[in-house]
Amino acid sequence: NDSEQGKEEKSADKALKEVSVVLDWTPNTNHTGLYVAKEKGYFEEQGLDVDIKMPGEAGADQLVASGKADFGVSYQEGITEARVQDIPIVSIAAVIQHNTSGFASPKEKDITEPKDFEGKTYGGWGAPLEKAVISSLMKQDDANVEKVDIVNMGDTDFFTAVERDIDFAWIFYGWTGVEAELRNEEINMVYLTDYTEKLDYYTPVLATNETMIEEDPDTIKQFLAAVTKGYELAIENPDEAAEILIQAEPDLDADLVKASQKWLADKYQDDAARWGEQKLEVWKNYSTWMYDNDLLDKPLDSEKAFTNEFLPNN
Amino acid sequence: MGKLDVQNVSKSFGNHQVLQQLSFSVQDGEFVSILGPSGSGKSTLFNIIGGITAPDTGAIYLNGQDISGLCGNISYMPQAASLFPWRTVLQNVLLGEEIVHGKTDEEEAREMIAKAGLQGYEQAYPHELSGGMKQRVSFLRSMKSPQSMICLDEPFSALDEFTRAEMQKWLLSIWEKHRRSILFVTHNIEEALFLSDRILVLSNKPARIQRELVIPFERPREEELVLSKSFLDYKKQLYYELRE
Amino acid sequence: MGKLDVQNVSKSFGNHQVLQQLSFSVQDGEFVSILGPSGSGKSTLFNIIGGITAPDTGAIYLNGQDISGLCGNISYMPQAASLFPWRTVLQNVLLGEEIVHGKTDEEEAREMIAKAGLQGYEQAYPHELSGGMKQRVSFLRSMKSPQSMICLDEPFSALDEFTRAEMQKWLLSIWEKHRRSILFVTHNIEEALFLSDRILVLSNKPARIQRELVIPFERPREEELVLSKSFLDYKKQLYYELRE
Amino acid sequence: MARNVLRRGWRPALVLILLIIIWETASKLFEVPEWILPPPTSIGQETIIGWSDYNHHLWATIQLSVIGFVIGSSVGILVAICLHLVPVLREAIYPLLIISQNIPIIILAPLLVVWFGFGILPKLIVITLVCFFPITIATLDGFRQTSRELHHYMLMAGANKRQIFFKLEWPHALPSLFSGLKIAATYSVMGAVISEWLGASEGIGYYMTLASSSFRTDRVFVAILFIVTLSLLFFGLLSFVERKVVKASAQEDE
Amino acid sequence: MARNVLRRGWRPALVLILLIIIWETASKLFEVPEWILPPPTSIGQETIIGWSDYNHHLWATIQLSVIGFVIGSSVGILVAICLHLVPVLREAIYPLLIISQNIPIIILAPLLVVWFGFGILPKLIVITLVCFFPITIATLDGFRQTSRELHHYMLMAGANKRQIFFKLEWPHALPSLFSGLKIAATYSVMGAVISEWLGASEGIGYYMTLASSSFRTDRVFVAILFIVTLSLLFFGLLSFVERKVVKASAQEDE
Ligand SMILES: Nc1ncnc2c1ncn2[C@@H]1O[C@H](COP(=O)(O)OP(=O)(O)OP(=O)(O)O)[C@@H](O)[C@H]1O
Ligand SMILES: Nc1ncnc2c1ncn2[C@@H]1O[C@H](COP(=O)(O)OP(=O)(O)OP(=O)(O)O)[C@@H](O)[C@H]1O
Ligand SMILES: [Mg+2]
Ligand SMILES: [Mg+2]
Repeated sequence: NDSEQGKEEKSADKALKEVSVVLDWTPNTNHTGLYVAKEKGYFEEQGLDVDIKMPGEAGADQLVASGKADFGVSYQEGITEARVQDIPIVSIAAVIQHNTSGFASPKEKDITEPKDFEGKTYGGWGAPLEKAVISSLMKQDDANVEKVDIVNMGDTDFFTAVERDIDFAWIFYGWTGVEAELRNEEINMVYLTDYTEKLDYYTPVLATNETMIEEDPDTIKQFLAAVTKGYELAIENPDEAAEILIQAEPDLDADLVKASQKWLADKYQDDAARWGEQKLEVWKNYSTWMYDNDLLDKPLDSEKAFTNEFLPNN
Repeated sequence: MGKLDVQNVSKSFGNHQVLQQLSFSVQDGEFVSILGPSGSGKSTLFNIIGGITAPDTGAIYLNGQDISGLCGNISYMPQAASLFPWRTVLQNVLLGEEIVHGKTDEEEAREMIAKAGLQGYEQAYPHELSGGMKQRVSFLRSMKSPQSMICLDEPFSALDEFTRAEMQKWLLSIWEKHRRSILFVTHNIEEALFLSDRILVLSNKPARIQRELVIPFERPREEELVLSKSFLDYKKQLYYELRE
Repeated sequence: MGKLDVQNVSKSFGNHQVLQQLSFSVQDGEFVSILGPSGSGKSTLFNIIGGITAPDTGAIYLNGQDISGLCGNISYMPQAASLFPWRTVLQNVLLGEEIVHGKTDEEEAREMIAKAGLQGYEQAYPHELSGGMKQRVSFLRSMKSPQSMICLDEPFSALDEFTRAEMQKWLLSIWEKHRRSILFVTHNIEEALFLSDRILVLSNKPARIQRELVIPFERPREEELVLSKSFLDYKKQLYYELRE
Repeated sequence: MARNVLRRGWRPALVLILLIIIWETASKLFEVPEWILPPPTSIGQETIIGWSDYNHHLWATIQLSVIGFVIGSSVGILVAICLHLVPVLREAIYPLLIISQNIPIIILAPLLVVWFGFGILPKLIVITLVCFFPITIATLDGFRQTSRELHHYMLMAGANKRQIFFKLEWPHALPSLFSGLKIAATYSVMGAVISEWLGASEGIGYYMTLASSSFRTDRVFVAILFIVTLSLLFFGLLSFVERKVVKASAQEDE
Repeated sequence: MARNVLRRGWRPALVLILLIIIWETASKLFEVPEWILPPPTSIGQETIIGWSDYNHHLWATIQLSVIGFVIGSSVGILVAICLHLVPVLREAIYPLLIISQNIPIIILAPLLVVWFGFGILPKLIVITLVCFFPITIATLDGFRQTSRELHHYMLMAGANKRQIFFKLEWPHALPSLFSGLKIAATYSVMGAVISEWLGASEGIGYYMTLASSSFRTDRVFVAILFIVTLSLLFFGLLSFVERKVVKASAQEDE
């Protein structure tokens, strides 16, 4: 009731521009900057009234591309595949500079490097991409991907899967890994970035559609200005940021959010000059790798896939 | 007005011929009974007159109009009671009128129910009735339907002699008052004699009109008629006719 | 062996008493008819004897054993034909025997079907039969059931006089051969007289045994009996008894 | 009424309580980790503690599923009636009904959102799609199986299609209709939960996905508890209405 | 038979063709982007081109859904029979049936995986759960609505429960049973597709999620095309069997 009244007031005092953002799935610490910008009034300062939505089964990319949502949270591989299929979405900021995903396994399985994958069972969601990634890592160790038993585990989560049949799975450390810490379950991680540069892609990213870029660049600028402030606060003050996210989404597990926020704080910007910046090299590397591994029908025009143009210059 | 003409009606089921070139007519206000062996095709004939079974050949005329295949022109009492289980006795009695007129005369229906010995059962459902009571409800339903031509298929077969006699008298009194035409199927020779102006005797397999008998007794007919000599003579005549 | 004792049976539906302290018995091999007005409680009595309706008071004994509430001890022909629509005539006839014995005698059933004038309809389904044909099938079913006590609820009401007479004769011949006990409900006084050893007349509302009449005609009975003086006397007697 | 519920309700209640006790002891005995299958006591605790957090989700879902069910069953009945009364339509459209049940939500969702936005409309469409089908099929079968004798009587009496429908086919099909309604009621709550995956900001479905993604299995089960309770409630309510409405044939049954 | 199909089939076929034409022209006219709703021609093309790629997925799903449907309907019929014959059981277990329809796959999946691994068993359980319910409800209602008169006759004749069941209730419930089977058949293919989310390495569901995640909307629609076709096939097959099995009452219907 409170927030409704607030909304009414806001729209009453000045005509704020209504803008929508769809998340990739459920809210988590990848999205903290958005929530901070919203709750702290950064969007309002920029003249925006932002509505954050969960896409559910609808999938963020299609919604952004079709203009049903102005902005969305996506992944580099998603945008790459989408653009190859002529879906007009463009990445406008990298939320986290380096790929924090990797292959996790319970400590007792003793999987510490790609070589150890041999003879083990991998649980994934059945995409050809996975086999290519595992293969790439294992090649570095002169191991053979054919010796890995790849099983599709569907919607099953990591902890459930490794209870039975599965030895290792692909996770984001910032969420699932942190949950493992909280549970005192010891896990081994094999990070993608430790083995090959090519797989250090951006995940997640913020995206918009080409029409928006053509017709309303100002809004994008305003949006990114606010979001940047949001993520900067998350970087400087993870506790406060976590609190804001928990306030906004009380159904999330508070402990997990706090711990995850702490772990992510210095991963958002990391070694980049400013938060959100993307490098052409990263886009080229990854799409070339994908193309080489038969994961794309045709090469990607990397330059068009992303832009730094709307990031605030600081 | 209700003058029925049945002309050259034939009907077969598969290669089993049931009716063969049947022709007869019922004059306006006439009471005609049909006698015939079980399975000879009386109910089938009614279905054809009622319009739900198509004859193979021939046609049905009501007041000169061809009504073959047209429903709703006769008031009909089926051989099986066919009451609606979710309707009370009163609602069942009103059904026929409801269908034709939309509106109903509940008062009259209550009176009729009482006359048929069913007072107190107005709100009962069919499954609470005995076999004969169901049959009377079905009979009331057809009497309450407003069509000028009434077809009754063994209306009193499940009644004891006294209830039957009462229903017969009552039927006659209604008929004499309103002069609707009646086509009446029965297996009871006395009943046919007592009620009818004319009796048609059907032969078996395939059914043809084997005999037509005009009954000259004057009306109103009293119960004592049944004991009269000429009544017994007619009865014997019909009996032998049927035996053939 | 089938000796039935009905002792002090009462039954009410709601506060409407149907049977009041009814007591009678049927000796082994006896043929007893029940006459009574429509709605007096004859079918209800059968349901109580058959065990599917519990009497409020009283009990039923078969050969000295209390069978109140126990089913399966009598062979039963319901007032409505109650044929199984997914069974052919032959399968319907065999049903009663099937239930009691598990195995069936198809040959005999076919013969019986032929005797009942239904030859050629062995493989027909009930909806292809006329009303009287259905009734005959139901009758055959009860005759084919092996119990020693048979309860028939108006078995010939839908038949024409000749088919009826034939079925009566046939029933008697079967009965004389196998000497099963028969309890027979009818509305036809002549039929009751022609067939029975004894006739029970029920009064109406609530039903009590108003009169018990032993019929002394010797067996086997010939058709001519119907025209005899003493037959007519009995008939008159019953007629006035029922009228009361 | 209350006594009636007590009299009929104790057996299922007993079975449920028994199941819960088995579940509780089993999870204690085999030390099933809480995040796989929390014991009923934890779920109960979370149900009580979290009430203020989630009760608005509950209301949202109740609202959504009730509206959805009402619309869904109206559509279901209407479709059944149309298909029944117009045989040509029936033959032509029957396959479409089946097709409608086989379009995965994964493909329907983006289309619905793209066409109708994030409002309540696409959600109602999803629930309707879930609910109408069993009702339509069951009701159609009910219409088809009317007694031959009564149908003949109606025809003979000159009843037109409308009269045959209202006086014969409709009352006759009521039990089948309720059979369909009960199946649909059971599905409607899950339908609402699924429809909340089409981008919602409240509702049990929303609550559940959040709980699941932050590994709060106990909350997921709280959500299930409510889904199940709601369904049982709907089902019970419909059975009650059925007993009132189908009075005549119920009497016949006793 | 073939003539029969032709005679009854042309109308729905016409409607389908009409719909496809409207869809094609609409997508040309409004320039709907292919990745939102590909025109039928693209889908047709992909169906032909991709056949060798996906046909093994097709067989996998057919197999899964047929086995699942057979198991599911057997379970459904069995449950209905048990609940019908043992009234105590019926009262006690009915609510559990409803509960079984309200456990979201999202929570069931991990449990099934933990208990049964990633084999075919958990998938069959999911399909069974989807299929058995409408069958059980419909069949139970069929059992309950036997004719009072025939039931009385059976009792009078001394039929025991088994005889009453096999000679009266079962044949009487057949039309209702088929009504349930047809609903279940419609669901079974989707059930199989959903069950493939529980980890599969082939099947239409698997093919579809992959296609969807790589934005190959045309392939998603190819998958839907097969799901729909399969369902229609199952439904048609069951209607055919129904007409053969429920012969007597069909005759009564004509
Ligand atoms: N739908 C049908 N299919 C096949 N045969 C039928 C059908 N309806 C009636 N018959 C046959 O037509 C004949 C006449 O039947 P109908 O019911 O007209 O006899 P009925 O004269 O009314 O006999 P009853 O006095 O016994 O009622 C019977 O031999 C019956 O088997
Ligand atoms: N289930 C029931 N509920 C209420 N009343 C009933 C029920 N069954 C029968 N009755 C009543 O009991 C009385 C006797 O019915 P029953 O069927 O025994 O008569 P009957 O002697 O067989 O008559 P008929 O000769 O007309 O068949 C009737 O008044 C009827 O209304
Ligand atoms: Mg007849
Ligand atoms: Mg009776």
